[in-house]
Amino acid sequence: MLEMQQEMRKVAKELLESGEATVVIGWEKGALPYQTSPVLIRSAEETEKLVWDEYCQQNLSNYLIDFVYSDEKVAIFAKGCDTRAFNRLVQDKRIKAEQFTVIGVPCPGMKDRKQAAKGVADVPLAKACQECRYPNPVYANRTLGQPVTPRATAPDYSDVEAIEAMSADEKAKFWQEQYSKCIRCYACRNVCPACNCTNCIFDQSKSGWQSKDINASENQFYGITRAFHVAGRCIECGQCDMVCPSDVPIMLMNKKAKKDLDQLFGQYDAGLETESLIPLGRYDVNDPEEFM
Amino acid sequence: MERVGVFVCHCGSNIGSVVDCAKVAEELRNYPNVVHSVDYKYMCSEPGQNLIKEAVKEHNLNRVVVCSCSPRMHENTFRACVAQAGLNPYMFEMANIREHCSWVHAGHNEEATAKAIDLAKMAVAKVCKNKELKKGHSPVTKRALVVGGGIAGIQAALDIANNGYQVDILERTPSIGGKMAQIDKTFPTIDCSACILTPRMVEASSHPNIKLITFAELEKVEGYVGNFDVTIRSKARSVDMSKCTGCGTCMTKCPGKADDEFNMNLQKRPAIYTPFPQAIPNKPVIDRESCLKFKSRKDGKDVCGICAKVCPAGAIDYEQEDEIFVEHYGAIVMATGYDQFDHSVYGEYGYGKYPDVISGLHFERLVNASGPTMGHIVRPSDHKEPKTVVMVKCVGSRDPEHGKSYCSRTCCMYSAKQATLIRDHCPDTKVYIFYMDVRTPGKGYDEFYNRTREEYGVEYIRGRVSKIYQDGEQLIVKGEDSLLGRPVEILADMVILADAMIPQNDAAKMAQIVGIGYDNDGWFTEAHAKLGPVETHTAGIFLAGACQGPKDIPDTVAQAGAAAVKVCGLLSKDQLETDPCTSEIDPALCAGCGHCVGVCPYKAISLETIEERKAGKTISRQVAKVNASLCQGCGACTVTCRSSAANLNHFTNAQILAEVDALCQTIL
Amino acid sequence: MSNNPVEKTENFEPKILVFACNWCTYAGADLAGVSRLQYPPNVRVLRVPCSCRVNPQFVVRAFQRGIDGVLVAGCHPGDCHYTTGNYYTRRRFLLMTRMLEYVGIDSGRFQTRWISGSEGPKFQEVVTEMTEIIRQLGPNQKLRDDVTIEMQDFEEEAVNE
Amino acid sequence: MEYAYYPGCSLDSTGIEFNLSTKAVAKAFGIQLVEIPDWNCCGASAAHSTSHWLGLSLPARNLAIAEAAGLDVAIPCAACYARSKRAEVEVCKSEETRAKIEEIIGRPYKGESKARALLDIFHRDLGVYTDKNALKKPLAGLKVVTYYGCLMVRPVDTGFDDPEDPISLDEIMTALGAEVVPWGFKTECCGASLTACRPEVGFPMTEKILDAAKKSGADCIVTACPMCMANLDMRQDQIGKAKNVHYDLPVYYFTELLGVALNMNNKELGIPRHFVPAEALVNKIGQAKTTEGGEA
Repeated sequence: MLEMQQEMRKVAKELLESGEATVVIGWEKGALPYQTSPVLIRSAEETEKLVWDEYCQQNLSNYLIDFVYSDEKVAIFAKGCDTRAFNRLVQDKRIKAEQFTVIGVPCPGMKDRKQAAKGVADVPLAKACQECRYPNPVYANRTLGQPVTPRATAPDYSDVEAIEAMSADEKAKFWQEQYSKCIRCYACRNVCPACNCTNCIFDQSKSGWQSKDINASENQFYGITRAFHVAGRCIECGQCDMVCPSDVPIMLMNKKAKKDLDQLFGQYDAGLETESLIPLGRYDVNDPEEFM
Repeated sequence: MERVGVFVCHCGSNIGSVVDCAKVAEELRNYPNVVHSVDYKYMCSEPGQNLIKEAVKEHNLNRVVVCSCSPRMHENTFRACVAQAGLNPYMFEMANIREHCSWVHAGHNEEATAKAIDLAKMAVAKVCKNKELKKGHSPVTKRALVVGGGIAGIQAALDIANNGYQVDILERTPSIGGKMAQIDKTFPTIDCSACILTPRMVEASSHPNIKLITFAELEKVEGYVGNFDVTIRSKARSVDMSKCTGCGTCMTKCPGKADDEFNMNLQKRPAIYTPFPQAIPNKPVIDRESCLKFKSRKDGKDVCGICAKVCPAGAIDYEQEDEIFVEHYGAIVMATGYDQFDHSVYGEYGYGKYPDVISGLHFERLVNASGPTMGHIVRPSDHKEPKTVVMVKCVGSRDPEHGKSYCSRTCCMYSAKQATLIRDHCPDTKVYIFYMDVRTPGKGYDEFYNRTREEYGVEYIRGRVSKIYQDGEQLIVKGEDSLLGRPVEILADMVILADAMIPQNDAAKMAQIVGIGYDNDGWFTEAHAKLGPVETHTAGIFLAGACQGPKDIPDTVAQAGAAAVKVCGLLSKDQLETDPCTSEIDPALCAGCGHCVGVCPYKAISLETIEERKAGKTISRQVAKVNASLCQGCGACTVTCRSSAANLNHFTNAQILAEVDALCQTIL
Repeated sequence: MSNNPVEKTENFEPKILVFACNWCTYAGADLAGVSRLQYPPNVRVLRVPCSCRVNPQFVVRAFQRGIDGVLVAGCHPGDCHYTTGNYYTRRRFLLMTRMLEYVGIDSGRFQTRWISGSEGPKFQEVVTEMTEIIRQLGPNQKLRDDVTIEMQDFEEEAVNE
Repeated sequence: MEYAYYPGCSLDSTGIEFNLSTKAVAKAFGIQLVEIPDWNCCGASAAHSTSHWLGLSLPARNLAIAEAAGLDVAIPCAACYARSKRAEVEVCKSEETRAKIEEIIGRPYKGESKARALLDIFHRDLGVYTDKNALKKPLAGLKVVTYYGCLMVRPVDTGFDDPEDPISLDEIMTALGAEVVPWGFKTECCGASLTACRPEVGFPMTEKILDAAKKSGADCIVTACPMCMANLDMRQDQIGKAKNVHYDLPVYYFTELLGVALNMNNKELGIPRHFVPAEALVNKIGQAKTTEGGEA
């Protein structure tokens, strides 16, 4: 990883010195060993701040939205999931691909910083990284290093299936318990590359969709709605799980939607390209028929 | 401040005998925002309507709810009434307490009354969120497009043109004429098809109001009723139409050979060709697939060029390219016709591998005096006159297993016609017809069928053919005579299969381009099976002829005339009224993701650039915008829109949520 | 409140919300009326132009507010007045039905059906059957904003109003 | 490859050559055929026309025994195949049918053991036509018409090949080096038992097939059905004599010709047992044209 880190610093330096970029988005070390945070580098000297370690899980692509109306020339380091997020934003017309320089970084998988924070000795990879099928950039202007072998070849739905196997009452209890913990801080939404609306309905106080009440019912309305909104659009980066302060298993909802959509309408991995229509934005006259 | 008036109708005893209308009125009187609530015997009667008008004045109502029958019945009645009372007609809602309540819950008076109260409360909750809406207007382009230049298209165009409107005929082949030009004789009168068609073709080509666009494809249809923008691809003819005199020298000298589609591939035609001698326009095109010059160009060579050398007018232009242009129309008539079912799916008929097992359309060309055999009925395999001919009906029709479930309507008659033609041409030839039923509803049709049997001595056998196989030079046709209940075996020289009529193979794609519906078989869907047979669900687009379903020539011509009348009715207006219950997108909420653009069936949503102030700068960004004239108000976009920027007038999120909440409030 | 105001009772009569498209199912329900086809008075029809207007969020909202069952009904695929609306409905609710069951809504409480304008008897049949299913299931407890499902180790943390 | 083997009644009697040749070539191809212990009649012809449930239960019992052993069933006879497949299809189609049949036969049958026509097994599972090297004596110069009969590929839900123009036997024969002559009688009915009980109906049916085969110019007829064999082979002389025609059309089971191509002994395959002398034709194979055929 150190080798890659050197390479990244070198590339960033070149970009800034040549004027090809005026700002480079990457990761820097935080206060604690398991903390690595996004950083904007604007000068060659600062490139020494750039790090590439096992905690670079943050998805950087969302930061590009802030540069859409800027004159700055932005270069961004991007793992597999960052590039899928990048495509997500392009497909949703939130950014234009040609405006940014994407430097792809094959990703060996990032560790679970929540586990690390708990002081676990042998910190495992984050769940999303364990299940990652696209660790290599799917879009990039240039890619550093050598491609890595995907850690999974097929989605792992064992956790979803465990829930599915429960009785209706058990499911209801499980989710009520989970969503009772939710404090509706909206961190999951803010970090999500698929939640990129300029005006989220949960910020529209007069929309009538939802009250400000925080209870299991309202929180679940939020949870189900969000899962539905990102259904077929989720790029499976797992950031939502990672930022949730209440440990609500958010990906468990998103994965359920993906499992069903794939099963019903054919496999579709979001963010691999930007041309196709999302599963819920198209139809096939021969879709499964259960409603006769 | 919402001031709602509620009016509960007894509908005589229709509602009143089950629902306690007085109780409904009373309950509603105490419901929020309701300032006036009464029940009355007949709300739709004149005194009933006056009751509403007076109450609006007296109680200063700004919203009205009528609890009575289905809005599909009387919504317009009460909207007009409310408008007369001085309110916007959309400040009105109906609760259906008859069809959905009293009529279906007879004897359950208590429950029905409770349900009526719920329905009334939902209507009140909704009406409080109603907004004043106004109908819009859009202009009309006084010109029509007819897609397809067969008899349906020609007839529709002539009728429109004769009413004084401009009309273009778009035809994909080099000539107008369609399937009717391929047919030899027409039933039941046995008059020559070409003799009655060609005068119409000439009339269409010389009519001052008609423009022919042949050898061209429909690429794209945008816009809406009264204002269609149609993108047309005029395919490269490789012949300059303005120079060509139609002398035909090129065709006689051309060394290229291709299957002659017009003659069902029974012979070859040159690569530069007109489909048939009476073609209109009578100017050839080069079929680049079989032209030696164009073929050699693919190999980097450039040979032949004979047509250019012999053309006295210098009209040959090898460098011509497809031309794409956009035309504007107020209405479109789809007259794209049909295709013939391919009987090669039938193993029992030999999977299409026996040369002397032919289709009905093949036979038309065989028997036609200008066809490949000069009208001599001979077998394709050895050009001998057949002594025994077997005809099989319902090939692909009425057979959901291998073909289509529907009846193709024309086969009974054309088989009878072809049988009489065989008997006329070859009096010694025996003709057998296997049939399931004989269907001859039409003027003079059954009489014709009877003559076929009685005067022409054609033998009808009721039963299916189970097997056809080659036996030396002949064909053995095995079947069952289900009337006599015994197997039949006929040694035949030729078999004619009455193949079903099926939609053009690209009908579904065509329907999607113009934005109309099509059924499971691929026929275009009319707006209403009985009361809207030439309209489609898309305003301004009409149907003529077999593209809507199997049809014979008289029905096709009648339908073409009907479609033309609808077009003229539309073009005669200067402005069209538009329904205000359309979608609207709030640009402040819209993120411009464009997912709604894809789901709109009317292409009513487009992305447009707006300017905004953001962080002290003027920025431009894209947002979705609905063209209210195009939008038909389905609401697909509202659910696709995650940020609720898209909303449907009169069925807004707030209105529906209010109804849901009002209903649920009464739980517990 | 952490107690359940809703208990299964002997005489429980469910309340069922039907989202009906204007062109097919609403007309089918009208036809049921005109034909005097009797069905349980438990259903309330809410008219929408097309089944594709029904936002799944409306369904969740209804369950939140205590509805016992929701039916979304529209034209048969291929018959949509707006040509394609119900194809989107089908996709959305194929997914949503599964999602709702995933969060514990009993199977059968939420249904989507195609009922054409000529299918008055089918409307009768569908709502009768659905009413029966939900009678058996009892009052809806899931997702409700006024009910907390009793949980063993969770009484303390239940946050409800 | 291991299958349960259901010979049925004819393979011990009129169709003994089919049995002999099947066992011989199966062994040569490494196919293990385990005869179903205590097998019973498949019920063909009679059972299903008297009782629907008897018609399904008789073959279901055989399948059930095979299922217990975890094997699919190889069935040479077309009639046995058709009845057994029908039982399997009906059991798979309806839970109710399955329950009732299980009750009747007194043992479980889930429809997991599949009824397979021997012809289908040789065509699909074995893929003989891909392994040209296995052929010691290709059938070069032999002109055959393939005759499937009416039951093997019909009706559509029990058939394994095109019901109007089946090709499995054609492909096997082509692979063996024979020339398959096209004709229209692949799936015509031979008259079956009508040749015995109503000869005035049955004989003309067999006669037509023989006439057509003769007219086609083929040297012989290849079949996969013992009933068809009986009619075409056993009745040939009688039919010919009645109209003073000497057909001289040997009829072979496809397994016999497979054996010939593997250069097996005629006797081992049962070829000398035919009514229409069948040895001479196969003995001619390979004599003049071995080299040519070998290269093909």
